[in-house]
Amino acid sequence: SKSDTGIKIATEGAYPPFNSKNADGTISGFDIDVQEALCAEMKVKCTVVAQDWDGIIPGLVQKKYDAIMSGMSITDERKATIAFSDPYFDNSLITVGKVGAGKSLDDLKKPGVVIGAQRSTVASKWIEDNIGAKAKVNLYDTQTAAYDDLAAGRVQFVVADLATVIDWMKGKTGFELVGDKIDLNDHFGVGLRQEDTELLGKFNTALKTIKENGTYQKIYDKYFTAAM
Amino acid sequence: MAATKAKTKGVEKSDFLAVTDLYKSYGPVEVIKGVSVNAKEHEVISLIGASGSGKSTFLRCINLLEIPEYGEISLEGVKMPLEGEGSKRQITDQNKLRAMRARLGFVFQNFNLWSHMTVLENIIEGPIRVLKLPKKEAEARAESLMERVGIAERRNYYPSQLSGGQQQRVAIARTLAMEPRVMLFDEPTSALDPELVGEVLKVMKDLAMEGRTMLVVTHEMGFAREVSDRVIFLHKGQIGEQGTPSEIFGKPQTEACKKFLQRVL
Amino acid sequence: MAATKAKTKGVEKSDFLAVTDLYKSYGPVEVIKGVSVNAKEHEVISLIGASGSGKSTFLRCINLLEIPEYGEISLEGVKMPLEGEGSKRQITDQNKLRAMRARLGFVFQNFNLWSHMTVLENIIEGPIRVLKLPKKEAEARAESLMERVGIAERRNYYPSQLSGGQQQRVAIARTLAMEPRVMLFDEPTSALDPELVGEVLKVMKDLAMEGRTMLVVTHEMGFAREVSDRVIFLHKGQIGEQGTPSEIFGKPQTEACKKFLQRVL
Amino acid sequence: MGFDLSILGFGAQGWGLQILVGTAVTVAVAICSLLVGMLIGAVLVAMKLSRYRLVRLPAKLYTIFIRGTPEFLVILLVYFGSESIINAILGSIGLGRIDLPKFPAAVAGLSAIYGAYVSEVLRGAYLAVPKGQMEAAAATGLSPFTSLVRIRIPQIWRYALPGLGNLWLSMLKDSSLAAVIALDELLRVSKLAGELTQHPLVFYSLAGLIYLGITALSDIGRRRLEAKAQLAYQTKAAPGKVEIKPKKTPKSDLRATGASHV
Amino acid sequence: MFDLMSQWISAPICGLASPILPSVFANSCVRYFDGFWQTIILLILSVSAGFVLAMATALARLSQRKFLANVAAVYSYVFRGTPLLVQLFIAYYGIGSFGEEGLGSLLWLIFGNGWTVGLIILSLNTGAYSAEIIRGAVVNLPPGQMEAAKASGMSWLLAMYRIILPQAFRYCLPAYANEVVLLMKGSALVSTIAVMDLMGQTRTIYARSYQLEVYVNAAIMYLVIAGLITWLFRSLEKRLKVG
Ligand SMILES: Nc1ncnc2c1ncn2[C@@H]1O[C@H](COP(=O)(O)OP(=O)(O)OP(=O)(O)O)[C@@H](O)[C@H]1O
Ligand SMILES: Nc1ncnc2c1ncn2[C@@H]1O[C@H](COP(=O)(O)OP(=O)(O)OP(=O)(O)O)[C@@H](O)[C@H]1O
Ligand SMILES: [Mg+2]
Ligand SMILES: [Mg+2]
Repeated sequence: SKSDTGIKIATEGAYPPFNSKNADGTISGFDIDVQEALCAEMKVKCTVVAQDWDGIIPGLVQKKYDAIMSGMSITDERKATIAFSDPYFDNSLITVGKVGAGKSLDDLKKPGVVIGAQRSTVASKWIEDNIGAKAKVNLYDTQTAAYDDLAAGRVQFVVADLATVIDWMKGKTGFELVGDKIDLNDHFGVGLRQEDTELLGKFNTALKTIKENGTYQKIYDKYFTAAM
Repeated sequence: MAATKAKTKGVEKSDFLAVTDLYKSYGPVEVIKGVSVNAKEHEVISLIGASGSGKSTFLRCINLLEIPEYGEISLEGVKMPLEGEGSKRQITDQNKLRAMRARLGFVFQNFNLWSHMTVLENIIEGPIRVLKLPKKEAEARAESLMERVGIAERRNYYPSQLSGGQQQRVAIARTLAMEPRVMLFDEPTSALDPELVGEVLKVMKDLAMEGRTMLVVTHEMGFAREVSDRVIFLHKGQIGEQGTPSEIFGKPQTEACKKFLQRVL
Repeated sequence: MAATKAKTKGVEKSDFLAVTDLYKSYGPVEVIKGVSVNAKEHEVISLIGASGSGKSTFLRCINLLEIPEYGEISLEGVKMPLEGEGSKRQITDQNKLRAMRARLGFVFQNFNLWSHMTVLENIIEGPIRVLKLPKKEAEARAESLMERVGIAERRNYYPSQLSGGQQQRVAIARTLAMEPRVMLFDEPTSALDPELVGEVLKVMKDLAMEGRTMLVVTHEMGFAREVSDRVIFLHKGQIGEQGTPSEIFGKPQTEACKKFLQRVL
Repeated sequence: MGFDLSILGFGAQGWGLQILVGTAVTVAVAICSLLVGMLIGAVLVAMKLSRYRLVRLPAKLYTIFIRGTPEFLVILLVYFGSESIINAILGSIGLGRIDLPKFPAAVAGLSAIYGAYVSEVLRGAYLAVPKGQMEAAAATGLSPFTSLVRIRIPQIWRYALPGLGNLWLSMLKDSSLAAVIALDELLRVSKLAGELTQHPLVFYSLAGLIYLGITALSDIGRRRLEAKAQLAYQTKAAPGKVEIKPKKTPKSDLRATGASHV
Repeated sequence: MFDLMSQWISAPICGLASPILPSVFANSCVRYFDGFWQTIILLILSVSAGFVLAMATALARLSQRKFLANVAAVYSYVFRGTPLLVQLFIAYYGIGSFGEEGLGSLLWLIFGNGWTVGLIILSLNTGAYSAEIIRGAVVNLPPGQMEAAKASGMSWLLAMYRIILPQAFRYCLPAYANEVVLLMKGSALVSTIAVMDLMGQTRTIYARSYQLEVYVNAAIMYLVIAGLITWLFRSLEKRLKVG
């Protein structure tokens, strides 16, 4: 029945290159392009709504919108509340720091180090689980704010999704990647309400189609292949 | 006045306003202890007495601004709607109470003009809202009353823009606009500067002359002597003495009254 | 008093406190219009006059609580630090002003005790903060003063816990604690209930007897007559008449003064 | 740090239009919250003035709660909580779910806060109306309801206006909290613009100036209104000739009687 | 140092209390308490600094020196006329974006982390509001108090310090108590500049469980602080009451 009225898809709009707001008020990015391809495939009218990260899952549950496409990792914690489509992006974490701040992930545990991350992301959880109480962690409402503080020098490292780090480092000097990719077997999926199984099926079918017909690859290349 | 006379037919003159054996206390303090006053139609009664003797309280009980614990009040033979006794006493019929209050004009010491309304609006408010007069008619009535108390050219002023004497005259006009059967005055001049007292007393004298039934609490002994048919001296919540002005002012009987008069005259 | 006498050596007696040709207006209204008063040491001068004649203003000009537009004030030959004329007049030297104020004790009509301090604290505040006395010494001085004005057993009370008469006595003690050369009193008893006036007057009389130089604005004609060496009658911002008490109260020369005395005596 | 002025313009790269729209949203949120807040406040004050303890108590507790809880937290609570509650109620009586968009959510949060403060202002004003005014009404025979409508309420306005004016000023500032629930009001637009153009200071300062401007304008408006409400109470002047002179109110009351300064 | 202290206090409290606490609270007890202490410390420091600032500003506003008075008036107007959130953002993300190179290492001590920025802005904010409260009280004192001080030879500043301000402070204590509660509530906003105060911790806890109860618990803790402040000021008022 959703297909008649169209569906609303939430995104944060502060997470380049996946989604970010433009001066004209629109939102663009990888998530948006994939979403457009999916909706075209499903033949439904989709509207993008901006939603802050903190409230993005509660908003879905409360039916403020019908899906989330916002660079959201598929995690067990989240699966307790919502359902996910098949992955549409394979993610890994990476640490970025000021040149000379550190060589390996062990340097994150040095006393006096402050690490930045976005509140309630896979990255923030990873820091908590792996660096533990040894480090001081600054949590931000948006990923951009975390990068801004890295640039300003309030934090020495930021742990974030690889793709956003690459995007952010474009054209910047003075920052380098620290240590290896942190592969958490992490994948982005479309977040959906658990009861909306019909919609879930549609998303999965559409996803399969655009991966097979090359549409997905085109979008992927546009955002990532050149950069990485 | 013919119409009003007709209305009161069948009511004994002495029963026009009858207050019988009134008691009122605040907490443990008995303020009124059994006061009865019967006012005849057209009678002007002055209530005098020391400060704290209960004059205001008595007057406020008459139109139930305060509820007396015991005693009855009736106007033209109709009883004020009270029920029960002592602290349990209650008003039974709000509509009836309002109708009766409308016929018991009350003029306050502090005027209590409605400060957000002009003179004219103050005067027409009651007639329109309570007597349900059409606005036109209420205004015509107000005009003639304002003329009469001498505040016509101030019709569009707000109370704060008037002198105390003018305010009190407006308050009298406001009360008169309800065409009350009895007028109750509670020290209508005591909040006024001395030079303004005269103008209000003049209006009250005129009212007395034209045969209004009036109950006046006053400190103006000159007024009480000149205008009243009867003077009642309240003493510690009871009637200390009463009589014609010449009786009371000429040869007071009780010690208390003598002392009081000595002090105020 | 030997020490103070030595200090004033070389100063003519008549120059002890000299106010010369003082003018003061509020906006367009001239309140003081050329008043000169020279007080000798140990002289007690009473300033009398109708309400609004400018007595308070004159007194307040002396220690520059108000800045007079014209005229000079000097104490023991030292001029108050003023510069310029008319509305441009300014205080030149704040430190000098403070030092001089400390020697011109001022007792206010409304006492103006500092309400967050006890009696004792009120009295020692000036000596400690202005005269830089050690606390011990200031307290000793305060003790003897409290004894003298009869409020010793109230030393730890707050002003709000004292009667008006007591408050004024504390105010006098507070001023005395600065060991001023001249005491200026502005109607020190007029804010008191009649039954409390006496106690303050008594203290003032004692001060006069012991040879304090005093300038007293007062409505207490009895005090003025009994205690002053000289009485000055201010009339519409000018000196209407002056002389010994017996001259002024016995045979006033001007119409204005006669009328004034008739009214107040 | 130089920057290209065009980011403040109205072109494709300029955030001018967004900022303007954000400002409009800010003002709209504040106005709607004030109106709804007045309604809530009216209900609360009616409860607080009730004869019955059981009616007074909830209103009192509510006010205590609002007074002691950060506005920020209340807005989040309302944002995340109200819909679940509303929908739980709707669900239990067999009705469908409703969808509470951000704008009404922000208004609901802010007016929930301001309702409590408004009720305090109104209560003070209600009690400030002199007793004699109502006695005169009773003595004239006006019914309690008529007295309330004709005598009490018109006068409450006069006493309440200064307090309400102050509340309005804090409300304007508090509307910035809607940014935390991602409503695109002035502050959030400035934040996004600042992050994306990498000139945060420019945009935050601009936002600050705009808030200051709105506050200053409202302050003037508030004084005008107050002067007008005082019209009937100026002494001894000819009617019609009464000047609308802003009464000198100390500047110190930019702050509300109790509302926040977020 | 502070972190250590909070761990020493909160860990045992939480350990002992967890069996009787509701589960959502018990699971995040340490986080809540860490935030709670942060908020309390932030509040104590900013109230102290803000009070000194307010006194100075009120004095400047009242002084005869036009320049001082104007500077104080502008400061007070700007901080009362803009939202606290904007002030925090300007300082943290705005000024902070210049980095250590742009601001110099001395300023960076302040702008280098959210906690100090929060402290400074909260102090400046409450300073501006409290200054107005104090000024209002001073203006309403009887003029005789100042005159008596002048007449005994005190300088303006000394009279202010010894006579006027102590009285004004007593006079405005209830309004000031109100202001401190407002500041306490305002302090929740420092969570937006990466400070882990009570609100910051709460939001982090919420981000994991999405249970509304998380916020309700925080509201209760804030209410407790508000009650504490009110109680403290009431007793202060009683102690200072004269006569
Ligand atoms: N609402 C009240 N609560 C308690 N006591 C009251 C109240 N109203 C009046 N009284 C007391 O009742 C007594 C009589 O008061 P009342 O006002 O009737 O006296 P009064 O004769 O009108 O005096 P006055 O000439 O001063 O107006 C006084 O002792 C007064 O203190
Ligand atoms: N601050 C002021 N501004 C304007 N006019 C003033 C001021 N102070 C005093 N006046 C006016 O100056 C005149 C003299 O006042 P002053 O107080 O000196 O009289 P006074 O002789 O002390 O009278 P009183 O016996 O009533 O105390 C009065 O007309 C008064 O209205
Ligand atoms: Mg009376
Ligand atoms: Mg005087």
